[in-house]
Amino acid sequence: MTADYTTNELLACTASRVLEDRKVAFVGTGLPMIAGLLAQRIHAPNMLIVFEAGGIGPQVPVLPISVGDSRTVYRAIAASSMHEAMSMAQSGYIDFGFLGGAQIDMFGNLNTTVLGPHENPKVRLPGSGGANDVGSLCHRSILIMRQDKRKFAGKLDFITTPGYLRGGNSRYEAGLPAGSGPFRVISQLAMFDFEPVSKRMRLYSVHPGVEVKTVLESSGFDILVPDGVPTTEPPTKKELDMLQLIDPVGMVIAKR
Amino acid sequence: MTADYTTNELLACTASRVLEDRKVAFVGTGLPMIAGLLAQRIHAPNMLIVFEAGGIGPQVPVLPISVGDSRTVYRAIAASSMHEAMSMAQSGYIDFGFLGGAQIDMFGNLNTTVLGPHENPKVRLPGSGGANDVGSLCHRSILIMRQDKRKFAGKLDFITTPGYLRGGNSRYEAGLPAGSGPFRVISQLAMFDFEPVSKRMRLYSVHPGVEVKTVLESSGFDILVPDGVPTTEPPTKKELDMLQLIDPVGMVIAKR
Amino acid sequence: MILQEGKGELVGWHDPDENRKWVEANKPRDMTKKITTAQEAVAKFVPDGCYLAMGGFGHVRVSMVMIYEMIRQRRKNIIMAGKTAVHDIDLLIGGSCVDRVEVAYAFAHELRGLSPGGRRAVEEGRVKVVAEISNAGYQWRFLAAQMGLPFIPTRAMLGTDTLEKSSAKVIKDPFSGKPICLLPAAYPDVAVIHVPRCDEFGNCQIDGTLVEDFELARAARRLIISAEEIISNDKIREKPWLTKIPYFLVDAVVEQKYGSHPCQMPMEYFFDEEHIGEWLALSKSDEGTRQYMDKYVFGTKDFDDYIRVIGGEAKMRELADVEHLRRPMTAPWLKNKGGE
Amino acid sequence: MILQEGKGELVGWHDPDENRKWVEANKPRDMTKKITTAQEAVAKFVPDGCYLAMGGFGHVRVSMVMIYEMIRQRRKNIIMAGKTAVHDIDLLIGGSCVDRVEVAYAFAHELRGLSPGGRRAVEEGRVKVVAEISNAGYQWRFLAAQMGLPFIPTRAMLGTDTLEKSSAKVIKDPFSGKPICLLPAAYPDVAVIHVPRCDEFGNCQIDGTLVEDFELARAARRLIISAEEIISNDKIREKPWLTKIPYFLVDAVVEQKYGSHPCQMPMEYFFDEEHIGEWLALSKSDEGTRQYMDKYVFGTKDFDDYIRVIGGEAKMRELADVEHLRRPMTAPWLKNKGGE
Repeated sequence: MTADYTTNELLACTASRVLEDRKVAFVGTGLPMIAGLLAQRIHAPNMLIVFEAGGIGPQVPVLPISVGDSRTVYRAIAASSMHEAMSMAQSGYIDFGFLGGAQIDMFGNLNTTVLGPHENPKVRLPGSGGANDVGSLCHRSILIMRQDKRKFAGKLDFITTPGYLRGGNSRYEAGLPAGSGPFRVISQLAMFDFEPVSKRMRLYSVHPGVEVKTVLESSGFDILVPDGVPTTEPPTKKELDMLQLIDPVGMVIAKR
Repeated sequence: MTADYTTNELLACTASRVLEDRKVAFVGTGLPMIAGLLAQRIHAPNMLIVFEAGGIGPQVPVLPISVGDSRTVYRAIAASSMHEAMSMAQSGYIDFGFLGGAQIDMFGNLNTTVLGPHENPKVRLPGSGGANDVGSLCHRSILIMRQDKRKFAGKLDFITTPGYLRGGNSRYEAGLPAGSGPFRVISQLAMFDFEPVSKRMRLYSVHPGVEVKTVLESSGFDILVPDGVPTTEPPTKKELDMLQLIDPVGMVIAKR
Repeated sequence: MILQEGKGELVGWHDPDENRKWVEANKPRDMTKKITTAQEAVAKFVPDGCYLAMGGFGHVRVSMVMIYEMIRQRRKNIIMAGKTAVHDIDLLIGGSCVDRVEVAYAFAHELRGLSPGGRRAVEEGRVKVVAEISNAGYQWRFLAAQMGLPFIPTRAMLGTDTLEKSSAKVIKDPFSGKPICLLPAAYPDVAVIHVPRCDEFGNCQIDGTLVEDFELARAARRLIISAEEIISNDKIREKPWLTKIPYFLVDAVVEQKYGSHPCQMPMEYFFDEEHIGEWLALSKSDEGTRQYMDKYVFGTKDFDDYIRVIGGEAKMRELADVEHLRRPMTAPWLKNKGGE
Repeated sequence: MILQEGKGELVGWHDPDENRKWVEANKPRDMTKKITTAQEAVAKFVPDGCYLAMGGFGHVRVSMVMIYEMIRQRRKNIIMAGKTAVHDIDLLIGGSCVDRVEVAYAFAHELRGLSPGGRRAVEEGRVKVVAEISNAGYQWRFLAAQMGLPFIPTRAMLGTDTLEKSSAKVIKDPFSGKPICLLPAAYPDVAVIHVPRCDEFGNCQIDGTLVEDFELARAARRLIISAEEIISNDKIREKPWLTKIPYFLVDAVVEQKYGSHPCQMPMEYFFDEEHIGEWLALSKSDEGTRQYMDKYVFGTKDFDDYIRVIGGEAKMRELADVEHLRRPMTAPWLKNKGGE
C-alpha cells in the first residue's frame, strides 16, 4: 500500500463504487455500512439502505455498531422486522448485498462456519448469520475478503453461503433464484468478477501498485485472467475526506 | 315460540351458554357477536373475543356492523391483522368459532357458496369468507342454522366449510386439525351435538314448546336421538334485559 | 406426493424467478414524488383485463375514489380478488368493469344482506367465478407473494369443495406425514389501498387493523395509494415504526379527503348507511343500477364533486359524529332486523 | 419427492396437532396479573434442559436480567437458539448453563470480534453445535410455529452445507417444479423478551425494529417478558395498534429498569462497551470467566444490586446520553480498529 490510503479505505472506496444509484443495498456493520454511506454521499444519493433486523432507509447520525442498533432506524423510512427485510430480499427488492468470510473458493462460495471438521472444529466461527440469506436472495452480492493462499481456498471446509456452488448452472439447479449470485470480490490486492459460463472467479482489476503475479500467487485456486487487466482507480481525496466524516471515531477507518 | 322471547333471543342466549369462561372466541357480526358479548356479561367475564380482521379483545361501545369495523378495535387489547388472527386459530389459540349457512348436512358440513351447480348457479351465495377457516381451525365450532327440510340437507350442493366431512375419522384423515370440528348446532327448534364415533348429528336438547317429532320432520337427513332428550333452558329475564343493552338499536335483537 | 389439485383457475401466480425479474426491472427505488390524480392513476396503472385487489375489508377503508374512477373510465374485463370484496366489487360489477372473480367472500354486504347486483350478474353468467378460496387462504396467498415464495402451506380448506374449486394443491407434509394444503402465491397486477395518511413518496401509516393490507401491498405488482391526508416526510421519519407501507412499494399517490365514502374510514367517518341503502335498493334492477351510475359516477366529474352530491361537508360531519360516538347510527336495513 | 434431508438435529419441532393440544391446555386466556420476580420466573418457567430463545438481536434489547438469573440459579443443559445470539449465549456458556446450540450466528460479537469463551467451549467439545441454519431461516422457523404449520418454505440455504447440517428438507415445488427448502417450525420451550413497556397482564409495546420478536413471542410455549416499565392497561387500550405482544401469549412479567444492560435498549440507553470489553477480556480464560461471574452474578443478589455494582444511576445516565447522541461513544475495542 502507498502512504496515501489504508487498505480499509481502498476496500471501502472500491466497494462503494460497485453500488449503483436508484438501487437497494442490504448492509451489515463495518465496511459494508461505510461503503453504502459513501456511495450515497458520492454518486448514489437515491440508493436505499436496508438492515436485516428491520431498519429501512435510516439517516444514520453516527455509525451503527450492530445491524439491530437503534441507529439503524434513526429517522428511518420504516422500523420493521427481519421477516420484512428478508422477505424483501427473497421477493427481489434487494439489488446488492455484502458478504465476507474466512474462506472463499473459485465459485464464490463462502465459509464463515468452521475451520476443520464440523463435529470437531479447529476454529469455530460465527456461522451463517444473515450471510447465507444475503448470498442466496440478493440479486448481486459483493464479497469483501482478505486474500491469501489459505483464505482463497481450493476446497472450503464448509460451504456456509452459496456462491455459484459447483459453477456452471449448478446454482440455479439447486433452486436458488435465477440470475442471482456473487457479482464482485474485492480483496486488498484486486477486484474480481465471475466468468459468465463457467462461473469461475476472474480478475477484474488490480489495485494500484499490485502485480497480477502477486494476485495469482496469493490464491489457493487458479484465477482466470483476461487480456489487459486494468488498474483499480485509487481513492480520491473527496472520498477519503468523506470517509473521515462517516467514521469519525475510527471504527473501521483510521483517524487521520 | 312463546310470546316471552323471539327466536333470535333464544338463539343468542342458547349460543352464549355454550361459550366458556377463560376461553377465546372468534366472532362474526350479528348473532355470534351478540352471543359473545352476552356470555362475557353473564358467565364468562374472562372470555377473549377476536375478530378475523385483526381486532383482539375490544371493549365495544356499540355493536360493530362489520368484522373490520373500527368498533372491533375500540379500546382493544390489540389492533392487528388477519394474518395474526388466522394464525392464532391455526396454531390453537381459538377455542370457539361461530358458523352459519344456507345448508348443513348430518356431519355438520356447511354450504355458503352456491345453490345449484357451481358453474351455473341457481343462487350465488357469498362463498367461504372466513367460514372455512373458522370451521377448519378453531377447536370447537358452534353452528347457528335456520332449520327446515331443505336447509338440513341430505346432500349439500357445495361443501364450503368442513364439518366432519364423511363422518368417522375422515376429517382428521383429510389433514384437518386433530380434535377440532363442529361442537353444537343450534336451530330455532333444538340444539344438537355429534355422536363421537360416527360424527353424525344428534339431538342434544329441544327448545321449549317444541316436540322431538317436529325437529326430526324438519330435517332432510336422519338425526340421532338419544334417550331422554332434555328441554333447552329458556332465556332468563336477566339475559333478555342484557340483550337489549347489547343491541339497543335492534340490529339483531328486536326492541322491546 | 401430490394428493389433490384444485380445479380452480390459478389467478395471479408467477414463477418466483419471473416475478423477481419483474420487480428488479419495474419497481421504483428512488424517493420520487408520486402524487397524481385518480384519473391519471387509473389511466396509467389499471388496464383493462388486469387482476385487481382492493385494500381494506368489506365496507371498511376502501378506496372508493379509485373505484368510481375505474367505472368512469369504463374499465373492462377486470379479474377481481374477492377477498371480502363487497361494496367495491358490487359497484365494479354494476359498472360492467369486472367479469371474473376469485371468491373468498363477495356478492353480499355482511349484516345488510345479499348483494342484488352481484348475485344477478353471476346467476346470469355475466360474471364468472373462476376460483373459490377462504379469507385466510386469500391473505396467505398474498403472504406467499410478499415472501417471494411459490406457495405457503395452510391447514384450512382441506376436504372441501372450496379446495376442489381453488387453485391450491394438497401434498403429504414431509415432517408430520399428514396432508397439507399449499396455497399458490398471488401477485395482483394492481392493488389500491386507502390510508389515513402518507407522504408524497408513498410512505403510509394505517391506524386500526391492517387486515391483509401489509401483505397485499408487498404482493401487488403495481400499488396505488389513496390517502385522506398527505403529511411531510419528516413526520414519517419521526416514528418509523408506524410506517406500514414504505415508498418503494408505491407507484402512485392520490390525495382524496373522504375517499372511502360511503365506506367507513376508521377513526374518521362512519359508513353512510343511507347511501349504501340507496345503492342496495337501486341495484335490484339494471335500470336502477344505471340511475345510480348516472347520478353519482358519470354525473360527477371527480370525487370532490361526488362528495358535494352526497351532501358535502355537512354530511361528512354527521358521519364523523357517528364514528366518534357523538351521534347514534341510523340505517334503512335496521327496519328489517331484530324481529324474526 | 424429498430431494434432500438436512442431517442436523430437529430442535423444538412438534407435530402441529400436538402443539395445538398443548396450547389449548396450557396457555392462559384470562387477563390475570402476571407480575413476578426474575427469581420466580426462572424457577417456574426455565427448567434444566429446556430449549431457550432470547428476544432482541445480538447486543440489542436482550433480557440480561433473566440471563444473569439463569446463571445465578445454575441452570444446566439448556439448548440455545443461536438466532444472532451473542452476549446472552456467551454468558450462559460462561455460566455452564448451555451445552447445545442450533447456530444461525453465535460465538462472536459483531464489530467487536469473535467470542473467546463461546469459541473455546465449542472447540473443547463442552458445547455442541447440533444444527446450523441462517438468520432468515431461524426467524421463519418461528413464523411457521406462529402460524401453526409444520414447515414454511424458503429459497435460501439451498445447495450449501448450512442446509446439509440443518433440520430442513428440500422438495420439488409442485407449482414451479424447482427445488425448494422447507424449514421446520420451531417452538422454543421458553422465550424471554425484553420490552420498553407492558401492562401487568403482559400486553407489550416495542419501539424500533421488532427483529423476529413478533414471531418468536407467538412460537414459544412459555414466554417471559421483562420490561423497563409497567404501564396501565388503559394506556395499552388507548393505542391498540402499538400492542406487539398480547397478554395471552405471556406467562410471566418481570419489571426491571435497565434490564438489558450491558446491551442496548433502543431509545433508552446505549451499549456499555466498557463492561462488554471487560467480559471479552476476562472470558479469554476459565479463571477470568469465574472472576466475572463471582463479581457480577453470584456476587450480586439481584439485578438492582448488579446495576449498583456496574455504576448505578450515574452510569446509566451516561449510557442514556450516548444513546440520545448527547455524548460520543467510547469503547475499548475501538483502539484495535480502523488501522489495518
